[in-house]
Amino acid sequence: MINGNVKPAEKFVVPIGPQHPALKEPGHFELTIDGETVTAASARLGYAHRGIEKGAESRSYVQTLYMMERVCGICSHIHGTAFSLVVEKLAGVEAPPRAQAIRVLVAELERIHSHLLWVGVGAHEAGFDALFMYSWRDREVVMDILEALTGNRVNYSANVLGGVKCDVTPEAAETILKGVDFLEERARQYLEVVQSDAMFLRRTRGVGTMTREEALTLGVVGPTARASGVTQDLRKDAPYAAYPDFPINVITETAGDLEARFIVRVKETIESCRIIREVLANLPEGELTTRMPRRVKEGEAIVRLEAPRGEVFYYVQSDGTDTAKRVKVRTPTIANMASVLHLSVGHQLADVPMILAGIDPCFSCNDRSVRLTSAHGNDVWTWEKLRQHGIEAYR
Amino acid sequence: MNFFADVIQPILALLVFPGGLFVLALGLVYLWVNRKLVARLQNRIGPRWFQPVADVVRLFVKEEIIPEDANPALFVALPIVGLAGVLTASLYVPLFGMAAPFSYPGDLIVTVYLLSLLTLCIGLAGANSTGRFSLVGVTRTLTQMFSYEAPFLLALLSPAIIAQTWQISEIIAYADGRWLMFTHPISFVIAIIALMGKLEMPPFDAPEAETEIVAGAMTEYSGRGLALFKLGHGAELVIGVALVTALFMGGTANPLIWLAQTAVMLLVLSLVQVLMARLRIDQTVGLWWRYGSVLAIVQIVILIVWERIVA
Amino acid sequence: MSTEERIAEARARLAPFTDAVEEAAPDRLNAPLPVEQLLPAAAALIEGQWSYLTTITGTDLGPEAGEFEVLYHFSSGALVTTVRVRIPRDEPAVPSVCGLIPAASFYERELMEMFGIVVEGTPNPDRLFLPDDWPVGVYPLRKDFDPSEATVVIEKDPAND
Amino acid sequence: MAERPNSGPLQTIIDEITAWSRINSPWAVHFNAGSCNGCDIEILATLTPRYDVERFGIKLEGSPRHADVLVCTGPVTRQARERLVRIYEQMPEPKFVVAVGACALTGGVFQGCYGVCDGVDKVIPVDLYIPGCPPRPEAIIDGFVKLLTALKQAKEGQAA
Repeated sequence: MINGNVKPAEKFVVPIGPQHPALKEPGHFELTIDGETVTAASARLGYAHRGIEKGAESRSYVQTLYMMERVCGICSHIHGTAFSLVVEKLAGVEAPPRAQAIRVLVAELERIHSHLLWVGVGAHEAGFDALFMYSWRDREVVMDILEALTGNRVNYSANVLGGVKCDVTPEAAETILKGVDFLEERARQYLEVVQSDAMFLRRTRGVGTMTREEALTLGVVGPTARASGVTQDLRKDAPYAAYPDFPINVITETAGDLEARFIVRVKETIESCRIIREVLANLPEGELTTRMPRRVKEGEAIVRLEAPRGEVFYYVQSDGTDTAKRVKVRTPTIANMASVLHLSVGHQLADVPMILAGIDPCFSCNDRSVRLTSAHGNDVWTWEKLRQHGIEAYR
Repeated sequence: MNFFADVIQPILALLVFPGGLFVLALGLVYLWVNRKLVARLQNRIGPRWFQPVADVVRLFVKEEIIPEDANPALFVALPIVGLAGVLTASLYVPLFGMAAPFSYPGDLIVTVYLLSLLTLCIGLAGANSTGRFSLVGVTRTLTQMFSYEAPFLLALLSPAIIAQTWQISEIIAYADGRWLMFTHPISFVIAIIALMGKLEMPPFDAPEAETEIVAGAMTEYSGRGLALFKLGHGAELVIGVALVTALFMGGTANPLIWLAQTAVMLLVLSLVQVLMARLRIDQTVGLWWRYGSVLAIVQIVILIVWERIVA
Repeated sequence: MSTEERIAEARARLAPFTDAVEEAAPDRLNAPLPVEQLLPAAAALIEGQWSYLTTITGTDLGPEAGEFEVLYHFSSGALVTTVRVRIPRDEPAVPSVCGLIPAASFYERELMEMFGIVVEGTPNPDRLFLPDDWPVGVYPLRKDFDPSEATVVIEKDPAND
Repeated sequence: MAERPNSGPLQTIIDEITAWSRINSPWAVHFNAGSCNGCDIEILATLTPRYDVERFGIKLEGSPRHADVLVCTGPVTRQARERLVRIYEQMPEPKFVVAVGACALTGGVFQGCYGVCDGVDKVIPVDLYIPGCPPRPEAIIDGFVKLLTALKQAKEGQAA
């Protein structure tokens, strides 16, 4: 049994659960420590690795679009839009303006649904089940809107190569506006709860803090970066689809802790409501799709979109046939996790639970044990013991 | 010796009326009320009235798996001992508006420690089933137990000091209808919060934080053992609430008022449960030692000083 | 900083390493480089946090071409500068950029397990995505990968029926 | 369950009560075997106010020891396969497996990819299939109700 003090040059394995709703790639983390400071950190993923990129090389573009929407169930529209845009770029085709605007509309609705989901799961992880139940009850409103618009609550496949397949009728626009007003009012209430509830603040304020400097050097993306003051949002920096005509203002906070991330996400929900109203107000006329060649001429293209969790990167290489030669997808959670893991390097062992819990408050791991591999055999520390070790170290 | 009074009556009291079956049934009803209130406050419909009964019966008929590296005798015995402890505690607490079947000097202390016997059994059970999560659950259960035990006893001490006795019935007689709740406000509040800690209700449910350590000490339990622990938990809820109402709300004579009082107490417990996020274990310990104990001692000092001035 | 200015800035930063920087698309630059120039070019691009490494893409140009092409995508604002490095297929090796960009270790691990490209000096060579029972030496994203090599016979435990 | 020798009236009453309790409090444990989280968030949605499966006594438990029903999503990636079998074996009898979502049925859109075992029934016996990508919360609840009624008939068939 390792008594209190930790021997030098020990490898310290922190497994974090095989499954967890918000983190697409469940897996476990490994930290190497030297005395009290962490010298290296890495992770082992793969529980949800289905071999999508190889699958895409044996499927036609239309089939691959259908598969790409199932990379992640929570932001499936973004992956569908990204793949449609990249194939349209390859084929040198431009979707009509009405289709682009509807893509933005569904993307913002999905951002509201994803942020409300994350606020709920985050609260559930902190044991605040009332907020979980209330935010998921209100989320049903946006699910109904999405269902009315696209026919499905999750994985709505609104995209088709060359446009969209669902239209916004005036009545649909009416229900969307009514729903969005309700959501905005609820989001303002959650903003107030997240900033003032004393018990909740005990679990979020000052937890897993990341400075703007660290965020920039580590290449963190999405709301996690914006919560540390990095004004980086692809909808503004590299506008795609119809975002050039509907400019957004980037929401940032400066504190960079868990509370700031909650605030950024709820404020972004309010911002999305504003964009939806603007898109519905001046929805361009015109058809919904253009003709799309079955075979895409040879070439390569890159598209970067702003998913609810951060930047999604798509790279596709085509070779003139109707199947892609190479499809590369980089999801935002991988980037956030890879970069923030390095945040823990150089920190004290005692800070590790806070940093790892900080990057994504819904780290609900039911396999949270800590294996301390040292020179003479290894010993299993529970996560709690690691936390206790941290507390004693600071007492 | 009068056979009936000395043998039959105590057994009846222990097994049927104010003791065993009655407390278990009431425990299940109170568990249901608690779950229903929490669900309604979370805008949900919540379980049907017979849900806890169905849960417990189903657990009884389920296969019980005993992990090999756990000591089987201990694994099976602990739930029984825990439940037995709680049931004997029910003999000293005035339930259902009637005087407690047994009462002797010092039964207040015995009741409190019989109640914490169940928590100890849960702790031992978790340690015995050596899964990773049960070990974490055990450390949290026991650390939490040591943190709320002192303030809970201190809070119950203040009425005892005024009545200068450890006997519950004498304390009630001393109070004779006066609601000590108003004269001892601080210890009443601490008693309720400590009761929530004892029953591991949120915000003190770190020992079985479903998202962090699966089910804490109970992770390895299934079938009969789990059912007995659930029954024990229900009984503990009834006796805890009865104890606090008896001491602070003037031991009442008729059952209706008693049921009303306990219902109000359950509503308060559920409200606090819904409004609070779960506290990390080091925060709960900090909360208890920094605020809980100090406030309880302050209350007692005020009482003693007030006693000196008045007497 | 508009995209044109960013393109000029990117060209300036890459000037000492290569002059074959061509604009493949309005917001995309390609910079083919020999392997040795990779690290200095990467350092130049990310200097002063002007751009960040989005990801590393490995592509197999096919058994006939006998080469892999590794793409390092550096994004800054709307511009994506892709540094392209070609390496022979028989003993593919690339220097690790983890010294400059610590977060790149994930992308390099994926490169290693999917293509079998050796990344010298990467802090952690373990597998990232592939399952533990995946046969060694089988690289799924290579063009000549046939799935039958890797299938593990899924025996359903009769006791469970 | 084999016919017990003394299947007198007492026995049928006990069977009746056992069946009643099993039908009215089915506890579930959820395992994500490589799913894209679409089905997982729909399963979580069934707990929330609009659908609220707690009305039927269905509770999502953390530990497989406490659960009767294993709700499995995802096309069972090779990495998650061994873990799925372990969780299945940890559950006490009588246990049921519900496969939720097209991926859990046949591997869905990822069928044939190298990292996938094409469906839960390739690894553990499945009692109920809920199709859909993802199935709506109503479909999941309907699946549970079908499982429970099938359970009831199985009991009546035997007890009668």
